[in-house]
Amino acid sequence: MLRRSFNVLMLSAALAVGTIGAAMAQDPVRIGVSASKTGPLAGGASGVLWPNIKLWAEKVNKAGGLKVGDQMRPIEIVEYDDKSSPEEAVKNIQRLATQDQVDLIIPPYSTGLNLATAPLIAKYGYPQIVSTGNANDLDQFVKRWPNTFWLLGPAQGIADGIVGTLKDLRDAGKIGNRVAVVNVSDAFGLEMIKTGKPALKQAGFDIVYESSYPLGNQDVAPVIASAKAANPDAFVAYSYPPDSFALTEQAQLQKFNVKAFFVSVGGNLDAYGKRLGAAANGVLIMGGVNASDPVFQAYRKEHLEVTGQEADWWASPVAYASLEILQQAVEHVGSLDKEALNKEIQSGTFKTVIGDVHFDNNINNNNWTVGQWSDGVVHGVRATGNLQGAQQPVIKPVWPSN
Amino acid sequence: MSVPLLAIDRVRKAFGGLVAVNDVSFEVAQGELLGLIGPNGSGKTTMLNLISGALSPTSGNILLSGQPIAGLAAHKIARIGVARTFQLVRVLPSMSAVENVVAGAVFGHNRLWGGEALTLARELLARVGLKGREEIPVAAMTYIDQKRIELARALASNPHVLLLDEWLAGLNPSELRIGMELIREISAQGRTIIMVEHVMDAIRSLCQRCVVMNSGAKIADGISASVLADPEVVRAYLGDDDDA
Amino acid sequence: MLEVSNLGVRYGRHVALEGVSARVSKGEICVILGANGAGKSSFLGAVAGLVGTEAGTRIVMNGKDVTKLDAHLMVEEGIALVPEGRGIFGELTVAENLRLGSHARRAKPDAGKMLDFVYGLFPRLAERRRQLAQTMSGGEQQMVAIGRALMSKPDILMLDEPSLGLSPLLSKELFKSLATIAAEGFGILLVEQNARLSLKTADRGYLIETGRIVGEDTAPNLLKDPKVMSAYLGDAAAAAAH
Amino acid sequence: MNIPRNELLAVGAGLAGAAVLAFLPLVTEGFWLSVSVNIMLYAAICTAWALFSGPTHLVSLASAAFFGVGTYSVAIFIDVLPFPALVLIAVAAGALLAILVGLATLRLSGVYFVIFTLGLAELMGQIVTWVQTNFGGTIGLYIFTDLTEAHLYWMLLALTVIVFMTGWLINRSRLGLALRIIGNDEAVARHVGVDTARARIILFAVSGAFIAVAGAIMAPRYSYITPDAAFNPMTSFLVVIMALLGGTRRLWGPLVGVVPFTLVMDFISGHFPNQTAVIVGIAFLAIVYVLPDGVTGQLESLFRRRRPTDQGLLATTVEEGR
Amino acid sequence: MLILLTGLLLGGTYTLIALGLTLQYGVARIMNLANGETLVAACFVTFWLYTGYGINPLLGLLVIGPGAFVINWLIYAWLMQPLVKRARNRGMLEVDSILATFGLLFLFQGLMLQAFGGSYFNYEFLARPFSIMGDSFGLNRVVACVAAAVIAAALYVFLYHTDRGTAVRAVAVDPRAARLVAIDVRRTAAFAFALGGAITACAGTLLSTFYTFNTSMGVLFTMKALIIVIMGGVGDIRGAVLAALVLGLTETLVASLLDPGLTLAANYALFILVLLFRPQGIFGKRPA
Repeated sequence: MLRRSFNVLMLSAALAVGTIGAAMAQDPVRIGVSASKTGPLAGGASGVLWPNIKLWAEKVNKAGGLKVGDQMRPIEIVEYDDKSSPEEAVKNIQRLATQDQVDLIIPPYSTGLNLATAPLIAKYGYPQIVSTGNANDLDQFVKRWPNTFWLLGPAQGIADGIVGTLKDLRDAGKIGNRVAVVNVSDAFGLEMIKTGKPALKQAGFDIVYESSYPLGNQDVAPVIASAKAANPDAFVAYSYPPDSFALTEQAQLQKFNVKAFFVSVGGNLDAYGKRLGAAANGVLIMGGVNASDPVFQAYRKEHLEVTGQEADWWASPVAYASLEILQQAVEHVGSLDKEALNKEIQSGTFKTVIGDVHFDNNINNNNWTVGQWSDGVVHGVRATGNLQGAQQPVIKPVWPSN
Repeated sequence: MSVPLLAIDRVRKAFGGLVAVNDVSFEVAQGELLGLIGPNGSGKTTMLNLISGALSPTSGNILLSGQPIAGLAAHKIARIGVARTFQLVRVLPSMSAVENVVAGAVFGHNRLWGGEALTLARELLARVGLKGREEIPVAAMTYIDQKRIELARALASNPHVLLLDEWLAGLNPSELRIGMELIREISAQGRTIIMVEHVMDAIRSLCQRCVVMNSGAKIADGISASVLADPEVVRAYLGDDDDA
Repeated sequence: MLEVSNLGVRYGRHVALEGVSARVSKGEICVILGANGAGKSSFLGAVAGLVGTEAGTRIVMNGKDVTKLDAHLMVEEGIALVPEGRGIFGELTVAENLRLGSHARRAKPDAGKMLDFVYGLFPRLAERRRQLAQTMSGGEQQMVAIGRALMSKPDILMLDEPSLGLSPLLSKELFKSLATIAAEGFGILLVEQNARLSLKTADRGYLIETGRIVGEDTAPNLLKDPKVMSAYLGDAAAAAAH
Repeated sequence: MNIPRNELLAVGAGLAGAAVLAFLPLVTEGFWLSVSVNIMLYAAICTAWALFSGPTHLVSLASAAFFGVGTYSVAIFIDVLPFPALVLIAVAAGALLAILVGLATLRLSGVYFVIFTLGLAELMGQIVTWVQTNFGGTIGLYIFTDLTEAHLYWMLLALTVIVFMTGWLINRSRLGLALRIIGNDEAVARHVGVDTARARIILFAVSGAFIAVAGAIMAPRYSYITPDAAFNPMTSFLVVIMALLGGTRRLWGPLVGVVPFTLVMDFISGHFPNQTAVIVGIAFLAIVYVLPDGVTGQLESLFRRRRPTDQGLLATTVEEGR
Repeated sequence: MLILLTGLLLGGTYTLIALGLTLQYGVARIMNLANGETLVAACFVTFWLYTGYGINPLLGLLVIGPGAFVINWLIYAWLMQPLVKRARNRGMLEVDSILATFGLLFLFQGLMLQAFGGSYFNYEFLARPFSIMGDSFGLNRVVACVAAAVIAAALYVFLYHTDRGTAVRAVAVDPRAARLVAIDVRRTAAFAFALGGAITACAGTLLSTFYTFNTSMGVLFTMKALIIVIMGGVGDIRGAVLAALVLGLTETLVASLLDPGLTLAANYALFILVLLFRPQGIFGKRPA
């Protein structure tokens, strides 16, 4: 399986190179992207953002193009690498807006770069649908930049999701009161722990172990050992991909068995389930999807076919949804008028792979916050707002011995 | 005799196990031109490095006009009034002749600045025979001219003591004559000079007195002519004469 | 065996050697005398391939022109140099230093024999073979340096100021060893400031002044030559001695 | 002291040039303004960097540390103090850090100094992270101001002018002479009475303070400050590369490197977004092999027809004074 | 005990990361900033061999090591030799090599990006618990640590007990004197550079069995390696091993007893202390 997907990946990479610059039909809609291809953020962007842009562009063009008014116009993606640096990102947006004069802009990956580019994107009036960034102060941002839309909702909801799930499990008498919580010490990890910790306390949990570790650190044996020594019932990690993998592997190795085991970014990757196999069963992750929704299933299939890469179980569909919203907004408005598009996105409702989306005050308040692995699939077990399809969380079985 | 200008008192310098300067003492009077000689590796240059502050002694004292200077940083000693030249000539290659000399005037004992420093530098260049070549980059100058620059730079700081480290080495016979004349003139103007030298004829004709070192120790100190005839000094230079 | 003709060396504008010609034969000890800065070390460096030579220089070793060869290839031609300051590998042991000496291809077959010869010559080295070279005394380090050069089984052993920093007694022992080495058939070319001692051991000598050879004679004749004394102590001293 | 005519002319021309450049934001608001902000930013930082590294031949990779300190000076106090006061804080913080580092690294030379300074930026980033984790509660700090790109551009232009003026004044001062001597031969410098340690530290402080100010000015552009972004080691590397490309033997040398480098990099990332790294890598290797002395070095040797003897950074940092 | 063993395992990992660089920098005098990229490239190749063709990473070493050796030899011969030739002193070579290998860093990164994209990769290999004195550790980590020990020991034997190895050390100690004992310094430097590259690549192979990696991660490894090499004393493999173990232990101690958030800070603090008080490295002798 791995081998196949890997070869597909290689093949598609080769194809991608070949198709760049392939002549498009007349008068395309030019859509600019500036996001990370190199630097520390490239890992995330290449997993979540770039493949979905590729998938979406290909799908739209295959269907004859983007419907603008009564015309079907092909889309052309103009892409730049921001090298994970704010200066580059700002410059790229300027280039897209004033040199390339693109019709639409797909904003960068990560909260930081979205905020750094927001003033400029606002200046030029493009809608900025942020699918890969969030924070607690979204209201403030929206006031500043009414053209920004926040698909992931406030950080609060995401951070608290796991607290709610643990509370449910405890109230059902399935787990005890003791929680170990760790976080990666970067902007994301801190934002999460800042809201997550009080929420845990308020819910009456005992925090028996608490710690942070540096970004990029994969040598987390001491973290797991200390957490294990505190003998918790649940383990919560606000983590990033490399450390999500490392924490899980160490927990397995050290037979750190808890009834609820939660990792954040990284746990949603398909590779996570592949790598762990049966051991993943019962692991709780940040975010989630409605895995039984046929729309989502079709999307996953297409994603693999077109990009050679598996979609993940949280961020990919959200990123794709942001593009669908952009597309539908154009179709609804019937023109590329930015002002009109912003208005439409503010008020309209859009059918996407993550279900129907509409923004309240530019913020999407219906989000999956917790998912759980089960036989190679993630099922959403908790959501904010009124998302349907959540399953009941279960207690994590002990790690299988191997 | 009053307090000597420079007094070296049982100075010792050891590099690990190797004793490069072994409890050497001597004194230099105001206005004297002292030769410091000895075969290769006898510790002469180390001695100069100790006086100028490039090295700090393991033990012993160095007094300049009664003020202890042993172990001070080189730039402090330079400001107190010790200037030197280097064994392998060291000019400031990217700077012009006059700038090289200004360097000595600005930072050394003299602490001049601006026009004053410039005037002095030009004067000294003229004195060492480089009049009219003030603006030439020193990298383009001949060996002897670079040596002149170095001398002028040392003089520009108006030092109490001038240390010349094999300043005459590598000069051809005619250059040598000019060089010796220059040293003689500077000495005649009352400057106190210690010169480390291998050119014995120069020592003989310039220095009334000289100190001889061998294997880190002082082996002779006195009137040049008699010191150079001392069998022990001859042996130090030429090796053992007999098989005894 | 070694023939150098019209050798010239410059460092930038400074002419260190000009038109120097010299030769060394098998089993002979030849000494180069001269004051500091006369160009003696440059001469050895040029022959060893460490210092670049001017056009016109010709160095012939055993009938083969080796003028522009790199230093490591000079060793293969049978020229070994013990540089001033000895150039031993201080952070390596005595045995390692000696073993490196036989790194040359020409030395490999007889490495064992040469090692026995070196240990026979300097029994101290055999006792201290495991010691780091930099922790030894000056005289012992000189033995390491000479031993290492011998290990390459050279036809000509060149030494730059071997007695520098050694006590008179040690210097004498050193020259005795050199005589032994020469007796084994190695040619020896040395630069030495201890003129009397070296001339007593040597067969022949050259006198260098400011980059040129100003005299060549047998050792006993040079020993009596006032030019030698004047080279070191000045003309007046030489005059006074006579 | 009288100022040579040609230098006065150069200063005049520089000021006139700066005055002309000040009108740029009135002509373009868009992409070229952004590019100009970047050029101006690196012009200021690289020149400030070369103030220290040029004469001392010590390659400092601490630019990111100073830049980050400046950025954080703004980020921490933006809500309580007016922007000009923040710039002053950045000056103080940058200088203070430079003095501490300068004192600590007096004995280091060559590659040890390089690596120390590289580690410094990382260490600062880690410390800030840790402090914020344990005492601040968040890592990201928001900076919302009404400063537009044009404002940033003007501030950076002013900073660049000030850096140049400072460099020029230093060159005309005792300190400047001392530095030239140190750059030529540190042992000689000591022996003519130059307090090399003091000169080195003062210069490092001046250079560090300027870089910190650049960081402070750029902070509003980031909107959201995190240690990774503020202490990004890439900043340090880019500074070294551009400055070396231009050459560090003239005050205007780095500028000669910054402008073409920024434009070429921009061209590459604009036209080969997917191959940027490969092309940058090859371009870089080409620079190292073709322009060993940087552009200015190349120009000068063209004029002089002979190679200067003190070329090559770090060339004189071998052991001395034994 | 757990802390000690975890620290040792981590130290073993760090040893792997640093050994190659200490050869490249210590002997060939090339400060290779692309060291981390070499390592990451080996991770990718291992991944490709394992997931694509089912070649066990330990067997993969047999392909990757020699392959990296050849590639690094060519890099040295084509790209570094011209710099060595034109450098008039060690300082110049240092700056030139920093700049040139910085270019290489981008080039390698770009090539990997073309081939593999920017996402995170990992795979499962020997991710089984392995019990040492009652505590369990990842077998992959244990294997890597043992491999590190084997490589370090082999390197030690080579450097200290063979003629060729002694010649390599001789070049590191004194390149000028090395020429006098018929050592071809250029060839030996090329050999050391290539060997260093091969060891770095082996490190990548072993690390890929338990690290998640992506194209942009090389710099992290380079930084670690630099710190260890400088701490241990340039070119001194015993120093490098000791420094790596010290670093591993310190990090684990700090993480376990103090605060995992401080591990990296402790790292740099330790490094800076060593630089300030023993700039010549743990075993290094002060230049006389």
